[in-house]
Amino acid sequence: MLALVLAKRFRKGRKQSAMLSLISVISTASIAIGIAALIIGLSAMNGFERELHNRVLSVIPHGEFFAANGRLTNWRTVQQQIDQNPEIISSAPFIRFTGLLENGNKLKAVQVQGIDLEQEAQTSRLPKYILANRWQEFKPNSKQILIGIGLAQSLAVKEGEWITLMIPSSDSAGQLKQPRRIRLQVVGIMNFSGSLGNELALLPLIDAQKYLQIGDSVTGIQVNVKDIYQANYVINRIKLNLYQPILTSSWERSYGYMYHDIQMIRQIMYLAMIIVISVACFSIVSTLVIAVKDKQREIAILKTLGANNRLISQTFICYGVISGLIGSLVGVVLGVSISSQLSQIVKGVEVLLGHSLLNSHIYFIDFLPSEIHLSDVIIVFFTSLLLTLIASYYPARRACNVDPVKILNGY
Amino acid sequence: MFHPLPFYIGLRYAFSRKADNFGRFVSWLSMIGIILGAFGLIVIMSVMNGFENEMQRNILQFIPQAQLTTADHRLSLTTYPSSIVPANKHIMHITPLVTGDAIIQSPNNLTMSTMIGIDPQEFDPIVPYLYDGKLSDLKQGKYNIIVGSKLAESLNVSVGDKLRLMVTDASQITPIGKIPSQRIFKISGIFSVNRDIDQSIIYLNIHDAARLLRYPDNTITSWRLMLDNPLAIDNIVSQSLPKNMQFEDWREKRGELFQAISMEKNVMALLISLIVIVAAFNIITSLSLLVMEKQNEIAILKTQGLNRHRTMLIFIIQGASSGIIGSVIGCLFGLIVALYLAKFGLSFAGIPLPSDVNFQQVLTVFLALFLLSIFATLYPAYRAANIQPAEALRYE
Amino acid sequence: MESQPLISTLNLCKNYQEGKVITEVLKSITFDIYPNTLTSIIGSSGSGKSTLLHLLGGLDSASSGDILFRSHSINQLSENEKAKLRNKEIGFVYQFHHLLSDFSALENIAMPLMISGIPNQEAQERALAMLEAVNLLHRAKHRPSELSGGERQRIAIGRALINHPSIVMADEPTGNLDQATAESIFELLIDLNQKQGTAFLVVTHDLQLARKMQQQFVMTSGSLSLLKQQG
Amino acid sequence: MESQPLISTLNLCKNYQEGKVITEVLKSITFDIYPNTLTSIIGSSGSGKSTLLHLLGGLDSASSGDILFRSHSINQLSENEKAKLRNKEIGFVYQFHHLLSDFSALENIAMPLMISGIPNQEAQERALAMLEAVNLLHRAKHRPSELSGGERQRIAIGRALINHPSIVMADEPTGNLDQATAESIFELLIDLNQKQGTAFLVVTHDLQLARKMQQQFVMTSGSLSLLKQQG
Amino acid sequence: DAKDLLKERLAKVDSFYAQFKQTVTTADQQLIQEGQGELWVKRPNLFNWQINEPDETSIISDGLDFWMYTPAVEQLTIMSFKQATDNRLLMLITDSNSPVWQDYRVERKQNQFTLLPTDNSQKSYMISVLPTGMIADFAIIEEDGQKSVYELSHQTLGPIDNQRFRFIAPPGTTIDDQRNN
Repeated sequence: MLALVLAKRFRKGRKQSAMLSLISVISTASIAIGIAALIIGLSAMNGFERELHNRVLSVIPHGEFFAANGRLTNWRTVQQQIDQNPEIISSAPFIRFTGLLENGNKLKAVQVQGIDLEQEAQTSRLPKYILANRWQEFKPNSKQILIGIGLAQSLAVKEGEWITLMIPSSDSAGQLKQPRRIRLQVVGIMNFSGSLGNELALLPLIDAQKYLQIGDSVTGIQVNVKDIYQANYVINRIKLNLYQPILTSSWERSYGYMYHDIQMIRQIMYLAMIIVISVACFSIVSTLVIAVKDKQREIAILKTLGANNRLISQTFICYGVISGLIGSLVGVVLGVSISSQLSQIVKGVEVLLGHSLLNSHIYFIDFLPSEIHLSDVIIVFFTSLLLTLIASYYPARRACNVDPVKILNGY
Repeated sequence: MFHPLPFYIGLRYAFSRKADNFGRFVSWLSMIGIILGAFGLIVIMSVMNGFENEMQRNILQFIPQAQLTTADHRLSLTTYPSSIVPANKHIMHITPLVTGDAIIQSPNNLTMSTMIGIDPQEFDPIVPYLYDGKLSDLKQGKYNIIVGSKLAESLNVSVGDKLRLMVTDASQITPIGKIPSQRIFKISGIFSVNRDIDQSIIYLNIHDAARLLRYPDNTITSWRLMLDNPLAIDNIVSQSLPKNMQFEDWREKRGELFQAISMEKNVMALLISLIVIVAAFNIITSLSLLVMEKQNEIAILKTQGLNRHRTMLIFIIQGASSGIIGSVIGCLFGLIVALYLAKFGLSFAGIPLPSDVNFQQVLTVFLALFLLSIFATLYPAYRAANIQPAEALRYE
Repeated sequence: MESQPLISTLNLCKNYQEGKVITEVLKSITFDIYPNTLTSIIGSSGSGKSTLLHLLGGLDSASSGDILFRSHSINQLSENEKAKLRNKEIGFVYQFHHLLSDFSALENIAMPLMISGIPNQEAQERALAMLEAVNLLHRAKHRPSELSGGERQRIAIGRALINHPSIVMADEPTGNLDQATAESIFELLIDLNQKQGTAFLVVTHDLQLARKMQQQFVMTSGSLSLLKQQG
Repeated sequence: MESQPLISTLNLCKNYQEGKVITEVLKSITFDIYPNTLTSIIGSSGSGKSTLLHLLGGLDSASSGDILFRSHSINQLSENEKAKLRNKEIGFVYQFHHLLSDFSALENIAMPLMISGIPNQEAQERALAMLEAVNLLHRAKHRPSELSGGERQRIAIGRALINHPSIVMADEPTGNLDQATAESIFELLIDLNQKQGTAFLVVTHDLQLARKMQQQFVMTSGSLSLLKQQG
Repeated sequence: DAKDLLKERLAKVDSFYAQFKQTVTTADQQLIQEGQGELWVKRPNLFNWQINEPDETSIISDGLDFWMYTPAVEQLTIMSFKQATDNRLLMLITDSNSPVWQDYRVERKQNQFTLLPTDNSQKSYMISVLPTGMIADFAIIEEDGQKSVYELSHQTLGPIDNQRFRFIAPPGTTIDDQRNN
């Protein structure tokens, strides 16, 4: 296509004024920056969403049913009713109470959970996060406890050591009884590398029932649903047709804010970067206008040779689109390569700064995840090309009304 | 030798109507970029300040901000009177404090919190947040206690109920095992600030606390310093102290949270500054375009004896004008929105956005943008100064 | 000579409006050019001869009067039709060579063919043939900056003729050349006129060159008068 | 005439390098111009007369040879000193008016004064006086685009003379003008030469204009020769 | 064997009084607590500990419950003996036929007897009893190696009035009854 040949030859012509070559480098660079930043930002957000899914939603239950007074006695019938609903993938009884873990003079208040071992193994990915896969040794009636790595660090306790669990004596008469103290062995340590799991302590369900002396009752039933983003809706619907009054909660209430934060940041990032890219694409305009002025004589000559306006405007649109293309390609390559190594790069930065950027006590993960979605890359790439096309339209029109007469006899 | 001529010519070029509309559009665009960048930076910074200050008001105000104590956290009032505290204009109050972690047990629940042993006559920030009982109820020997509403809720107790406080740090090894120092306390009041504070601290009489912690007589944990700006803790903590004394500050327990906020602030600022940088690039390209178009007029001026230095000045002024105006409008607009947020507040996607304008920050943003717009004009202005008149005029 | 003129003008006028002052550049010019004839127009610079040339080539539009190309008026032609006319029927040669500095000699000559949509392969072959015609085959790959003044002018002429135009407009073709090279350029024009039958309209202030043409006109401040009409 | 020449050149040469081709524009030119005299150089376009003018004005640097202004060589002058020389001593008038399109006629004339640091107030007054001298007082506020060719050339001349330069270099001052306006411009030059004693060096291809000058030279392809020396 | 000899010696003394000096060290011999006070023991299950150092506390038990009075905080805490964190040693000393004896095997070195738990998850004890049945000293060793040693002195044998093993709290003392009734 002649226009393309002309555009390519004009772009790399040696005679270009120094200013033109620098300006075209600047405008290509600014497009590249905009695109690379957007791709990196979006992949980081995708990474956070994936981690939120893997680290949080696949470990904590999507929803819970529990009795008002905190003790569900006929939980087996309730579990059956719940299982009838097709949306529910799995359900398991659980016990939750606040206890104190004591090791020497170190003390930590903690959320202790009693879990049903077989059920847990199928549904959640919990076992994956237990160091030195000690999951098989975790069995009831053997005074065992699993604790998060955050807890282990603050209590300075290592795997295999014994700690004391202090449990409130459950006394209905409102008497302040002496708290019960139980010696337990730390059979395994869980590392979710995030604030969520690291403060967790797990006991086998039967042990928890025994320590709390609550017989066969449990705190409630945990469930996982097919579509986690419909969890709230599904659970409330089940609650309606359960026979007895029962309270419910879903992950959205406790951790939903994280999901919304990610979406909000993604929106802000999109907006900021679209501005950057459009400003960058319009710097193409000034490059092109200078190029048109620089190549005035060539245009006049082509006109004398019978080139019509369509050819000339096509040539300069190609000229603009080529620089846009180069800018976008460089941006995409830069963005993709950095995003794929994002976690390592950030770790390097953390070493330099001396402290971790994402503190595991506050953020639900302590590293910067990244996941490149091809759709993001394609959308960004073609938006910038479109913007460059628009940006090239005006200079191309200006190129057409170059008046050969004025230029040619000027010599 | 500052001569208004460069301004006279530079500003005429910047705002002349005649220049072809697209050159105007492109320099408008860079101005818009700078405006958006400035606006974004200021609003984001103020909102982040707002979060930080809100955190400060909600948390740091209540927990001991800075304590002056010895290595083993015991001060005898006779040897270390309050005069030992180095004078500093940022210290609002100095009060005696007995503090320590304690296990709180109610009839059917158990939790942990930090005891704040105070002398009821002294000042304490919790007073306006007490909605049941009074600070003066904490008389010595009464063993009364004031707890947060969320704590009371989780232990499901209320005023008048009894709680057992156990301090494992002060346990005693007896022939029948290690027994933590413990005592029954009666709830005499409830305060409500927020979820965090309501569960982190409990108030009791300083002497009762000392007894529970088995302190010798006339001994406190530390002198508690209440500061006007706890965030600027460094200038307090860095003061010199007598040899065996030391400072304890809030960063030990709560530092991570503030560190996270400042990290988020930096990331946001970096993101927005990208807009500014690209806008500055745009200034370079649009000014180069103008220099290209004004080539002949520069040549003519040179034939009239305009030297390189002032030609360059003309184009610096011309190029920077859009950047500077952009920064002025952007900063102003950002300031107005930030101040509006500070006064009326606004919630974005359900999250209330506090905002606190730090004028020093606004000034730095403005100066940075100001210098950036000037810096961006240097190359094209240099090119303008170097135009060979003979070359330019020959074509015409 | 064939009966029907190639180009004829009917009291053609052209004036430039600058502020309130109107300068008349061409004053009602009427003349004919017959196919494969050699015509010359002599006039000092600024007498309007280049303007006339641009009007005939459709590069500029006349203030009044008409131009007929093979008895079709070109004023009503659309921009694209004028461009096609320039591409197929008219060749231009200027005092300054006006070659495309980014392209090699061969590519410069082939450009009009490529513009008219002829595939590269065929365009290259015909361009090589033309290069031989102007005996510059050995300079095919060179860029204009590496050629001498004379060589560049030859390439320009080759380019003008490549599409077998019916007429070539030459504006001071030998203006920048020394006597000898000017002479050889003239030889080339005569030779190509005979071989391809292309008419030439040469505008110059070089009296010697003008006198060699069959039909000679003179242009003095905007009006044209016949000097010599040969056969 | 005073004894000491205003400007004199000693075998001045200038050549341009384009690719491998070197074109010699000026070939060792030596001539003198005396204060408040009228000198003209005739030559066809491209004969190097504009290049000579730019060299004399210090706008370009010669390849070899020297230029003396009041017997001081201007080659050694720093860029700033050359600029000051142009501002105080030399005025330029071009064929194309070269007025600043963003400024009014008055401001265009006052520009050289402002450049030399004269406060606005005084500059405006002197500019108004000059506008009257070129009888265009009624056009003070107008922009160049609203003026006719002749008016613009008058403003250009006014601008060139405002700083009482000792010499004005005019390159084809009447090139774009019709006969009548050209005549009136010439009247103006003569008048200003008598009133202010400014020397004029006019470079033109217009024989009539050239013949009216006291000292006439002719430039043919880079070399200068004296045509007429009037008392 | 050593266990019977120990039981037999302990059974010789029906009741006695002694003063004690307590030193508690961690596994790496760091001193963490020093104390002293007096104790009265009357078989089969009465004892009264009067701790003066480090904090004045008196502990009286009838084998079923025990009363702990801490004057510093003017509180009397009542707990059931079974719930005490570590009640085995006193049971062994005060009651020869308590079932706890089965959980221990005894080694003897002259007058020093070491009681080691059979399922090694519990504490171990050391006690030196003279042939006359008088206890010279005894020690409790935790799993983490923490060792609290009680050296007795001024032992006087002889009957002790039961009144010694009853506690009357001074007026205004807060009662904290933690027994599971």
